[in-house]
Amino acid sequence: MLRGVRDSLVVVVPLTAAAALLPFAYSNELLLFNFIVFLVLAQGVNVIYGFTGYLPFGYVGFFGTGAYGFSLAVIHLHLFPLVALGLGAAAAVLLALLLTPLFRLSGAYFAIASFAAAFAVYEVVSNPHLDAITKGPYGISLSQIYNPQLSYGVAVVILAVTLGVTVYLKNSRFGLSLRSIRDDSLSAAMAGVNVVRARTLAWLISALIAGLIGGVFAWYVSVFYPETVFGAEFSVFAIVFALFGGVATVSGPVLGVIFLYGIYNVIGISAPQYFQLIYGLLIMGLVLFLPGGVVPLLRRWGIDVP
Amino acid sequence: MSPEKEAPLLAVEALEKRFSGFRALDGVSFEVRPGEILGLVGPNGSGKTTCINVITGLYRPDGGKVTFEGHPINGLPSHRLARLGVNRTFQVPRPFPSLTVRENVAVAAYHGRRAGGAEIETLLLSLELDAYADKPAADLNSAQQKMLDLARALATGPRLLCVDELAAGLSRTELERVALRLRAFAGSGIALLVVEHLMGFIGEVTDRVVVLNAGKIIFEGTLAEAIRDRRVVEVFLGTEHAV
Amino acid sequence: MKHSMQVLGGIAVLSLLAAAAPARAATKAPAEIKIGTLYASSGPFAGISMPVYDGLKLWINQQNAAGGVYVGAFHKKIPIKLISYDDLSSTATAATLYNQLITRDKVNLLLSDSGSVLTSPAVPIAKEHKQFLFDVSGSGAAFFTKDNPYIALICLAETAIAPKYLADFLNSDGAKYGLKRIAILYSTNDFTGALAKAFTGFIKSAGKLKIVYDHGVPTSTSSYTVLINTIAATHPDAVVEMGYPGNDIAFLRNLRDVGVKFPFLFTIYSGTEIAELEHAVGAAAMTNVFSYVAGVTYQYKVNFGPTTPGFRAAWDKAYPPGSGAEWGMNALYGYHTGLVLQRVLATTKSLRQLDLRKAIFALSGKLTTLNGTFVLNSEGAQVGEIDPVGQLRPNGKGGLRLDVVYPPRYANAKPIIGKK
Amino acid sequence: MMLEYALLAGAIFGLYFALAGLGLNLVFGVMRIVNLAHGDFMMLGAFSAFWLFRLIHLNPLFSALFVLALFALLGLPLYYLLVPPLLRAKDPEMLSFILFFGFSQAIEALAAIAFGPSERSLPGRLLGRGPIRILGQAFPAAWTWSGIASAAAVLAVYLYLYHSRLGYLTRAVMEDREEALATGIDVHFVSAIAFGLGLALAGIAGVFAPFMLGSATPSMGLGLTLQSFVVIVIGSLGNPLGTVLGGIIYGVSLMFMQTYFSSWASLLPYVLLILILLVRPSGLLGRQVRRA
Repeated sequence: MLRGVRDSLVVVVPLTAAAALLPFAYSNELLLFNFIVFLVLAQGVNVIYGFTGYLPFGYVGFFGTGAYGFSLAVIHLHLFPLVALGLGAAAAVLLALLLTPLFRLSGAYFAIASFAAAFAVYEVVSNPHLDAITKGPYGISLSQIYNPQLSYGVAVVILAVTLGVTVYLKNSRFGLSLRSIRDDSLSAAMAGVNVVRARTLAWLISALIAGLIGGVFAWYVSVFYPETVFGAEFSVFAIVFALFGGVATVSGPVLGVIFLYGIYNVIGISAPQYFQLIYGLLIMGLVLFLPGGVVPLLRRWGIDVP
Repeated sequence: MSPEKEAPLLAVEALEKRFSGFRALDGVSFEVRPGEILGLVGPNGSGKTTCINVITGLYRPDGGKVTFEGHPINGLPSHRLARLGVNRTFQVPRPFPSLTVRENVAVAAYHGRRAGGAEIETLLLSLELDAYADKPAADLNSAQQKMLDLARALATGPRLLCVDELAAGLSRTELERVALRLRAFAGSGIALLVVEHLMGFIGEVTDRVVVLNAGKIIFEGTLAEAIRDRRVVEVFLGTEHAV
Repeated sequence: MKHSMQVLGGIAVLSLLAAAAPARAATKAPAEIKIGTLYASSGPFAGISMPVYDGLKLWINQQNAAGGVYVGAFHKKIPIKLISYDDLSSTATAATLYNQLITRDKVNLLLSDSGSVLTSPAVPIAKEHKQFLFDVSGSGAAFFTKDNPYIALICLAETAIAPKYLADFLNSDGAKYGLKRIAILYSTNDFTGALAKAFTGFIKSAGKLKIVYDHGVPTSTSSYTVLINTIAATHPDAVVEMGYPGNDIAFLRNLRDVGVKFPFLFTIYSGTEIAELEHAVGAAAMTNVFSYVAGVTYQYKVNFGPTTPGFRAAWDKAYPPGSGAEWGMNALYGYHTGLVLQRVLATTKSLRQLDLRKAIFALSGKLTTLNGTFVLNSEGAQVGEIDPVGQLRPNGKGGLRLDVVYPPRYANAKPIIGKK
Repeated sequence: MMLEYALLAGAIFGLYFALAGLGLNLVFGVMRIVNLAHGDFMMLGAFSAFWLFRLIHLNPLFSALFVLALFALLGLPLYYLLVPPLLRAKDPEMLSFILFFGFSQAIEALAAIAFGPSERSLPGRLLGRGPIRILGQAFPAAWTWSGIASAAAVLAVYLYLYHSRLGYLTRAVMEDREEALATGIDVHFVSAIAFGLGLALAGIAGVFAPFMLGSATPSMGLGLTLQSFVVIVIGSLGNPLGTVLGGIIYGVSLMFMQTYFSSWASLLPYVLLILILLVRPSGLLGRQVRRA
């Protein structure tokens, strides 16, 4: 548990403090907010991919479900945002429960099936026949509860909690059993690990994280369309950021987001016409030359990173 | 069969397992008592490993019954069996490659029958893995990985340990040490079910053998009796190195 | 409850306006007018975004070539500096970039990217920062609320009102031509879905036509053969298909290929993107099809800026073939946006955001450009620039021309309705 | 009437989707990697056809042959550049996902820069005028031709796999890469050919895309990849006939949805994919539970 305290001091505390204080120094708060969103999503991917080896290519499904769960709770039930946030997260967890049979699939099949599941949820939400419930393709407007300061603050709290979860997973027995499942589920079962339960738990935690930040995203942006919160780029970015830094670590996804999302924004502002091209090539280079991510590389160089 | 004084720890009755028509196990029955080492021998494909897989929950049997301490355990998932005290090693060792050697054993110690990890270090020391405790398991050689497999199984505190071809590929001296260890486990009250091709090893460690052929038991008794049995000799002739 | 909120919001707007009114006007003139906008070079919205951006750039280059844009508050021309970022059709990226334009670049005039989806993130951000949003073509009805004074829609009528003339035509004249049964097929995206919803509402409330088919299909739909067959089985007199250009192309092409004809057929883009659709499906398949008449195919009597042919000439000069810029309705939108900004800058009392609002609202009903007459309602939604209904006819040279058939004040031809 | 029409149209469309899925199937079957850029190669095929027509008035049927040769040649160096390093990694299946996503992004970006973002289409008359009547129903001529071309391509792949030496080796690699390696087959060469063939098939499917799908844009790739995946998952892996079956099942169900539940039609591929994966994943994986 000592390592847990150290990891918290090195990663969780400074990052949370930075997220909370930077708006006072830097005026593009939305950029900071998006950093928080991707930090949380990358850690959410880390929980499920890093610790169990299942790649959730449709991770955005939970994000979008959280956003819509939150919005519909506000619109139809007139709930306070913080309560609605709980409902959005609950909706994401419920979706995750529905999708647990996907764990019967392995490798790329799981990834593709989860991708398809996210698309399916999007198609349902944006169907014009459900206009009365979901506003169909016409989009959500939450101007009545718009509150950028408070929602930013809540996002910072979610970031802190998410980072705490990864620190816990990295240093706890539960995290150890998850990593054993990832390495060899059969051996893990023989070691007495309840594979199904541990994996499901990780999946639900991961969905909960995405659902929470999805809800806050909806609250913060307040006007959006189904394609806004179900955009495949959320999944893809979160996965690429997590992989770049190195999964099953605390700092890997953080480094990935800060470095890659930083570059993304720098390129986006300086050389937009080559934005997508550079990004695509960067992803390819990452897979070909640095498949394990940055953190294992640093560790090999003798730099001890959490 | 002579009546036993002690109640059996494991009883397998009329076990059946089919793979798309092929009968891998066809009415296999035997018993193992605490502290006993039972050898399971037979030519390739006779159903030895399948038998272990069914006992340890990897496969569901298609018929028959497995009882452990008088309670039926067939169909229970592996982790439940591990917590009851049924464990195994794998023919090809299956450590957790990205975990350190100590973590490999720790997982089992945390989740097995015994709570707490007090014995992890003792176990590593006794299986000569202590020097590698902080290395990832992927760095071990195959003999060391076998020992790690064994260490992981032992860390769960098993009462029945199925050992699947532990000896294959080990050197003469390693073999002797392993045999000594297995006897020591039995001495501490653990029942062992040993699948092995090396008859010398079998002869050294087992009290009794069950000979399988094509999913059926063709002989049960001591190894010395077995090699005098006509059917056993027929099955093995030319295919296996006899003693 | 909701109502009282609106009233409160209205009061808030009024008090804001009042506070802004005694403007300490002419401060020092800035060295440049910073116009900030986003565009999408790739992704699903690139097709509508890039022409708008090119049209806007053309206007800016013209202004700068003439020494800058005239700003009334300072009685002089000031060069324009365009600050633009690529959002790659991603709303999350667009959100940070809008924020960048407002908080870091501190642009004088903020323009949204094309279409409702990419405009949506700008609406709350602009409101939060009290920056007036010149909404180029984000016509989603949700954007325009009583409590938000910081938005006005420039280029096309708000979706709830856009299909008005089409519906009016069918409701008032339909019976005369024997049009009794109507089939509506739309693509389920925020734009055409909302248009169809509004249109169906108009038809239903008039109660003159019987709706025999009303279904949405995914915007990704590319083969309509089966759908056409299904629609034909309901024996409609009038068929209205509302989709993006790709949908219209596939629909018209499949219709021709299977040889089905409806007495009255309407699609959105056959009239507004004639050249592209004619290239794809051929003139024969588009003859007598009804469509919207946009500035790109109709010459409005302008009171400001060039007429459509004048603009076309300037466009072709600025963007010769091979330059990659696409002529069409969206190109005209970009240029029209520039013209509106030109009038706003010429008349505004200062560059303060609420003065900009006053200036653009003052234009309402008084400005007619090549895109029609600019009219805003009190919430900033565009309610002028409603596209008339036209019909495609052979132009005698193997191609097509678009005659205006409704409303009567624009009409230059009588509609030809086919036989069942 | 509506039912028969949906059936027939679905079958024609299905043949086209079989063609779209075939290349992806081949690559996945042989290399166990997911080519997420498959749809982008279809997009490139479509733009090739568009520009070949615009510049030299080449009929798409000839463009298809040209694209076939060009893409197959392009596939060889691309294979050696991308795939062997991938196969050496710890989890190639998963990493391929990400690698080819990056590739897909790069291709889309280059296409958008080169061709502009707008929709491009080819006049339908290039593949015959007016409706063609099949069993009393009228179908677009372009569909019929695209269907025939698809069927021909599928047949060619079948002949290649089952009646040529290289095809035999390809199937051996599909069956068991390790064993093929052990028996001395030049696995990389066989795989490179399969990769090139996969791209070529994507290219041909792309040539007909403007006719079957209405138009082409640089951003159309990912959606096509997903649809192709649905098709090969419904069918079975490594078997061209399975892909044809998958394509036809997909095409017919799509047309049924369009006829009876039109607005839900786009939900179909995803639901179909998940259901089929869940109902018979092991068969589709082509991997049996290992007998220990």
